Amino acid sequence: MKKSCIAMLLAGGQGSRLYALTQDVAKPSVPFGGKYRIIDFPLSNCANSGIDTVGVLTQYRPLQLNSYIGTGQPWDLDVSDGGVFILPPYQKQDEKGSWFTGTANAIYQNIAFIENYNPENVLILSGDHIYKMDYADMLREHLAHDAALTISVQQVSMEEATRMGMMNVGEDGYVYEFEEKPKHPKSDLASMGVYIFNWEKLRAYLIADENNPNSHKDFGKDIIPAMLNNGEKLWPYRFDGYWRDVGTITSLWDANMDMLSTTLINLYDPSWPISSRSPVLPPSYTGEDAKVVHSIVTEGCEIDGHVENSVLSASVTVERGAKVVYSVLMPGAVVKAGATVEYAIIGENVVIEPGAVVGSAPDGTDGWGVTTCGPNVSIAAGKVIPAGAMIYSGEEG
Amino acid sequence: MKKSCIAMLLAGGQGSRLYALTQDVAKPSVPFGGKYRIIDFPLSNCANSGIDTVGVLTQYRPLQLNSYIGTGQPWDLDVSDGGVFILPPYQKQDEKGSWFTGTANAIYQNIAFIENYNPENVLILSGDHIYKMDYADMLREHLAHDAALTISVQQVSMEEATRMGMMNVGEDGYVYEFEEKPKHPKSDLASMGVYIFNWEKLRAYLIADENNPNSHKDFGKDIIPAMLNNGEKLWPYRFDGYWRDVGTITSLWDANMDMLSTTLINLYDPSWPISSRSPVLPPSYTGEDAKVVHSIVTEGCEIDGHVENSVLSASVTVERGAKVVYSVLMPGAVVKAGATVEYAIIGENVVIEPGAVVGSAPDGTDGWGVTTCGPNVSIAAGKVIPAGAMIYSGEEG
Amino acid sequence: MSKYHGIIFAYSDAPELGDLTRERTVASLPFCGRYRLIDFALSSMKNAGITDVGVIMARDYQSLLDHIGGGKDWDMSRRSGGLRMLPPFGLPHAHSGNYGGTIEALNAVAPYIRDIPQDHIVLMLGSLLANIDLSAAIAQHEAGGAEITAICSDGPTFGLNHHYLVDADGLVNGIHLYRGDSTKGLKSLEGYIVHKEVLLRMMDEAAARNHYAFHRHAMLSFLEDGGKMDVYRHNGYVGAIRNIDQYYRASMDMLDSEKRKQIFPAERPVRTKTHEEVSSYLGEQAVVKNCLIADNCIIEGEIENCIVFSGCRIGAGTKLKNSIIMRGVTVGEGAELSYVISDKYARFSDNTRLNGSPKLPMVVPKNASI
Amino acid sequence: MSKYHGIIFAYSDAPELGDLTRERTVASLPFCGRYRLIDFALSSMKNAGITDVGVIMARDYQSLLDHIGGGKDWDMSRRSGGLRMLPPFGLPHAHSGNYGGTIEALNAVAPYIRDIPQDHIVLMLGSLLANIDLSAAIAQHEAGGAEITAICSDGPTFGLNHHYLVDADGLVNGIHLYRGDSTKGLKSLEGYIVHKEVLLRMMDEAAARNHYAFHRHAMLSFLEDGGKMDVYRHNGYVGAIRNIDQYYRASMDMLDSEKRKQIFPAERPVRTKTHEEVSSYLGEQAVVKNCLIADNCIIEGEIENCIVFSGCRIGAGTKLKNSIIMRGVTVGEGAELSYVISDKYARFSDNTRLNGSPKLPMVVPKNASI
Repeated sequence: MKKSCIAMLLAGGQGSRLYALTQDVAKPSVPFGGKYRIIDFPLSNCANSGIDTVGVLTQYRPLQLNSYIGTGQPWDLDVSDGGVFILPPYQKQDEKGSWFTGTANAIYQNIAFIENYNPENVLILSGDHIYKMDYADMLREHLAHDAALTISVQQVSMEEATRMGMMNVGEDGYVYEFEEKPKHPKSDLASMGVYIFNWEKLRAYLIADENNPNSHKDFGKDIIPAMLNNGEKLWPYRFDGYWRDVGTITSLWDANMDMLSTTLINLYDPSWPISSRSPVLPPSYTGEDAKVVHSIVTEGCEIDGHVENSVLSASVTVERGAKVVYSVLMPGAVVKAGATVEYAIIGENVVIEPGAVVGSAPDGTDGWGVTTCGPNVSIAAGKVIPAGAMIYSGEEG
Repeated sequence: MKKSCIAMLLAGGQGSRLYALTQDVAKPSVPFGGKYRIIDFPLSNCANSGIDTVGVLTQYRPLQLNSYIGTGQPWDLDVSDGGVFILPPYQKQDEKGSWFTGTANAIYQNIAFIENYNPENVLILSGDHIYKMDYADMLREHLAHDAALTISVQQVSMEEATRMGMMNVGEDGYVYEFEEKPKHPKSDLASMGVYIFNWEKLRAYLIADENNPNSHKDFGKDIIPAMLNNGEKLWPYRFDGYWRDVGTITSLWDANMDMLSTTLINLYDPSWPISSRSPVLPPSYTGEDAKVVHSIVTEGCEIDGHVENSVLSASVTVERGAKVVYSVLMPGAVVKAGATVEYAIIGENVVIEPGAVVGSAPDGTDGWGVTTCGPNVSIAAGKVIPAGAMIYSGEEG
Repeated sequence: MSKYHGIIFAYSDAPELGDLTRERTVASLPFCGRYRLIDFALSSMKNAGITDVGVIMARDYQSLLDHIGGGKDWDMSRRSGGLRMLPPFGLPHAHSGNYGGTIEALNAVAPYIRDIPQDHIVLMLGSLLANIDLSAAIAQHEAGGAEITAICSDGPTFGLNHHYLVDADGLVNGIHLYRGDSTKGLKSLEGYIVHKEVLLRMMDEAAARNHYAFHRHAMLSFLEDGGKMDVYRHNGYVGAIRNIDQYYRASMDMLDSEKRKQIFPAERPVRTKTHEEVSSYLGEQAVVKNCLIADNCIIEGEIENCIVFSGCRIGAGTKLKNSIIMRGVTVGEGAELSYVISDKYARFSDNTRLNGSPKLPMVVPKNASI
Repeated sequence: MSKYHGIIFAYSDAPELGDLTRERTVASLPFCGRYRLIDFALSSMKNAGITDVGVIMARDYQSLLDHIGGGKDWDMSRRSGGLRMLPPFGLPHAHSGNYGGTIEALNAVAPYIRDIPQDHIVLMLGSLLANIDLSAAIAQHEAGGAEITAICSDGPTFGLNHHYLVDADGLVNGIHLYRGDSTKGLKSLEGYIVHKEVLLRMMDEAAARNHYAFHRHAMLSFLEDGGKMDVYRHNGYVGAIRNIDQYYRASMDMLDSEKRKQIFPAERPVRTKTHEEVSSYLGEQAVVKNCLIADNCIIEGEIENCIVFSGCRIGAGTKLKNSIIMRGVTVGEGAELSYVISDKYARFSDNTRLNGSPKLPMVVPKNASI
């Protein structure tokens, strides 16, 4: 069976810049936007784009990801001639197993998986971006421009450009140069880390790269420069929709806040549903004394307190007199009577006891930041957790 | 949620004594008995025994096993509060990942998975045994005798006993000693490698064993002797049904031949179905000139030749004038016109061209053995492959 | 495999539910933001490990077929056993219309019942609103040794008609039917645990006498013949919904935290068909008090004492009180609705005013445009 | 998501199939060892990527519900879209009995059709025995720009009644109905690719005129009004089964390797419900010539020119010729059967002798004991 395009999703990273939130789970499993986990976005994009075969490359705590993805049924990816496959590192005959040493090496180690489907093109995705993109449209451009590689790009400001991988485009519209964090950007087109490769070409570059002892086995550092050196056709696919990397605490908090605005990203559009696996829970209950404004609430919540500008995942409890402002509460978090949560990310099943205060509003000082509680943490009654603190489980205050 | 018993299936081994048959797949994925793969037996036993949570520990080529098992739907193990989980080695936070170093270490590395289900007991299984066993009955004995560990045992001859792990049982019926391959067996009860442990105790022994630098991290060599030393109660569960280890070419061939006898093992008993995942194919077609006796045939076969005392998996073709005797043909194997296959195991999608001769009947010489063709091998027209030969793919004659 | 097989009766008509059941059976009536009534019986069975279940239907069951599908959401989509939807079959003449009673319904699927591999059968109403701990009921049934265990409630219930009188040993020694004295005995929830052979005998006997009612005929005979019947007492909220008043009352009861916890206890989750996955958004001006709100709603207005199903849009300046708003309903801006039960996908334009009363909530039919 | 939505007609009665369809529709007739006729239409759709499919049923569809379940075996158990089983609904009066014709059947589920999100609909018979390459048919439909593409065969077929006459451009310029001249034109397989709006217009018009037949009424009008209809020519084996002779003939045709390959081509697999998993065993004395044998059989006797479904047991010394033996049938020892069609789970005792004839095979009903 020959497929036009299959997807490989790089979910391997520990996501170390999310600290306490990825103590026990891989980054793509981190809850997001009330109902989701981060990986729901690329998986739903695949399903909505008609890509029915997705390999998920992971070597960091795959169990939760594995049981979350299951057969891919929530995304309608449970098809018998495709599907979602978790691809951990493994041992081959008479070899020791080897861990993935870079993004390109992770794909290299799974060439056999890809060859099963004999695809014409391979879509490479990251597991830590929030966006809605029609990969089928990108594939059409890729084919129309006979590209060896098509990279999705976004326009950014010159200031942002100095912190990103930039695509320099020639008069013919093709990319002639790729610059990582240029001091003096020549272009305003930043790579979004979404690639469509012609598979036959990619395979050849992967094999060559694997045999290069000086390579980092990385797409950005090795594969793309090698292709440009060889004069391959690289096409930039311009995307102007909402797109955020959520690899840091601040960017994760920011992107959650963005979900409160349907003009930034409309999650309610039935033509491009973002799906997820979630437990069946009764509707959220909002009590007589509750005040809930400009916020996302999810089934299973019980709210009697004051919630503003916040994202509440499933089964969050906010008791009477408690206050939750500009915060992200992950599933099962409990804010007890009279406690206050401001500018914070509260992990799964965290309990904030009565009267505790977690985080505070920006005060203009340099040290200010979003406060984070890792999963299952318990914050004692009356305790004050300052702005910017990071509470790991096992280290409760 | 507390479970009375969950199962952990050790599927990790490369199965190196199956040589060409496990070049590309793990041993539990090897086809067996026409319709099955080896792992169907322990998985079906679990389902039939009411054990709905199974962890499958694997680090050798897990992809095919992973997609074969899927959600566990063929075994009705796709339940929302349990299921089948592939458990590869993985990286924990700030650690390098580590491969399983022994059977006990494999379970040790997955303590967190087991704790998820908070089980009272854990059933440890191997992925390379053919048998039908009611683990629920074994669990009842385990509980009735308040055992820390119950080991299923079979009566064997004294000659066999010198090659197996033997359980020496005292007057009270409990095991007081475990001897690996004793020269002078004191008992005729051999361990079948099926264990039910009290989880609380097992966990303590696993942790202690992991910290013991001299341990092999093995159940037979380390955990069981340590428990006996400490005076834990070990109960032998006597099983007198059909049971075969299929870790070698000869034992795999023997066990396949056993499937031709419903008095040895009755696969047609609807009260204890062995389930599998298999493609939907039309019924087998047996032509005008075919002769098929004392053989197993499977859907998708097309038989025009002579088949005797053989096991034919799905989609096997035996052309006119071809002869297949005392052989095991795995899915998709093709035996072309006038070819002969005797006392052989023919891997998946092997093609035996017209007039070739593979294997021969026992001739009383020491060098005689079952002939094996690994998957996808092609045997040229007229070629003769002698008894006992092992043909790897890529090395075709 | 469980030793028990489930049968759920989902054939009930309820003319008093009017438009709400014009194209659906009572068992598929939407309830509490995201459920259908039959979810409670299906979930009770699943939570007791019973996954071989037959659902007896008679007509208007399109929505039931759509809702239940292959039974996947209740872990009942299985290779061996699992869920079976049972339209009328095996009757000598094609059967249009509805069953006269439970025994007639059972006899209509007699070949199915005879083929049940398990020895014990659990019967439940598809329209019962209760979260019954069937594991506990089965444990009691097995310990007590009765031929039948009747699931009863000794607390307040509504919509149920039969009572069992119990002797000093706790065994049933009498039945008070519909027209009987309703203050005596234990209210029957019309759920039974029964040995398959006993049930088949009751079915055969009733068929021979041309009887069709379970309680009035079969149960009375069983007791008169000296049959041994135990009762299992269910604690917690119970309702059986047969008219609009009961539907409204039961819905509003779910706003009471104590009653809600009895229907949705954490240890026995209620499963249902999963729909789209997106949280609800409560806007800048939203005021939401004493409400249950399912996912995928956008609420800009003021709502109080309401149950809002998934996929609803409530515009700014709209006031919604004491109402039940089913899936996919859109209410424009500046509207005022109170005591309204709006069926699925109804649309209310800006500034609509609709006021029902607590005794007579206004029912707005499916797809209506107001 | 495919741009096409499937509708399968599974309401057909076929009184001439006698006992074989007493409790099942033609679409759920067992065929070729392990299939049901509807598997061919469902698989054709799945193989063309069409997974949103409605199955129109009228009565006796218990076996169809059991067979199809949630549609999982055809990848049609999906969170959005997927398979829907459509019993009669939305008619002003409850509808007992059967549909008078295809248009009446479509109008009975008109609300469903109106809600179809796709612009294009593929209609197929649930009783058609053919493995149609719908991807190719759709490609031709899209390239040609006709409003309707009719799926036709120019090879031999049986059980089909309508012919299309085609002009020099390959477009339809006439229809020969049932009683028309059957030697002219292309045989209609009664499968159509049609724009949703065109179909709705045909349905509305037929309803307004109280018409119920698709070909006799709606298609004739469409052509008379100058509608543009293309034909897609299907190559390969085709049958539509409406009586026992056709059923027997089609079954025996599957013993022909060439015809079998046309029905079961490797590139378009036919899916069906999966049952138990165990190979068949052919015993020491077994003689099996020119037979199709499904899994889970134990065959000790001699069989020739037979089709044996899964789960059958054929005893030693028994001779079975020219027969069709459905699922779970047991034949004892020393029996002789020829030209028999045995329905599911029939039991033949030792030494039974039964001989039908090629023109009149003996039908043994389900569960019979002989």
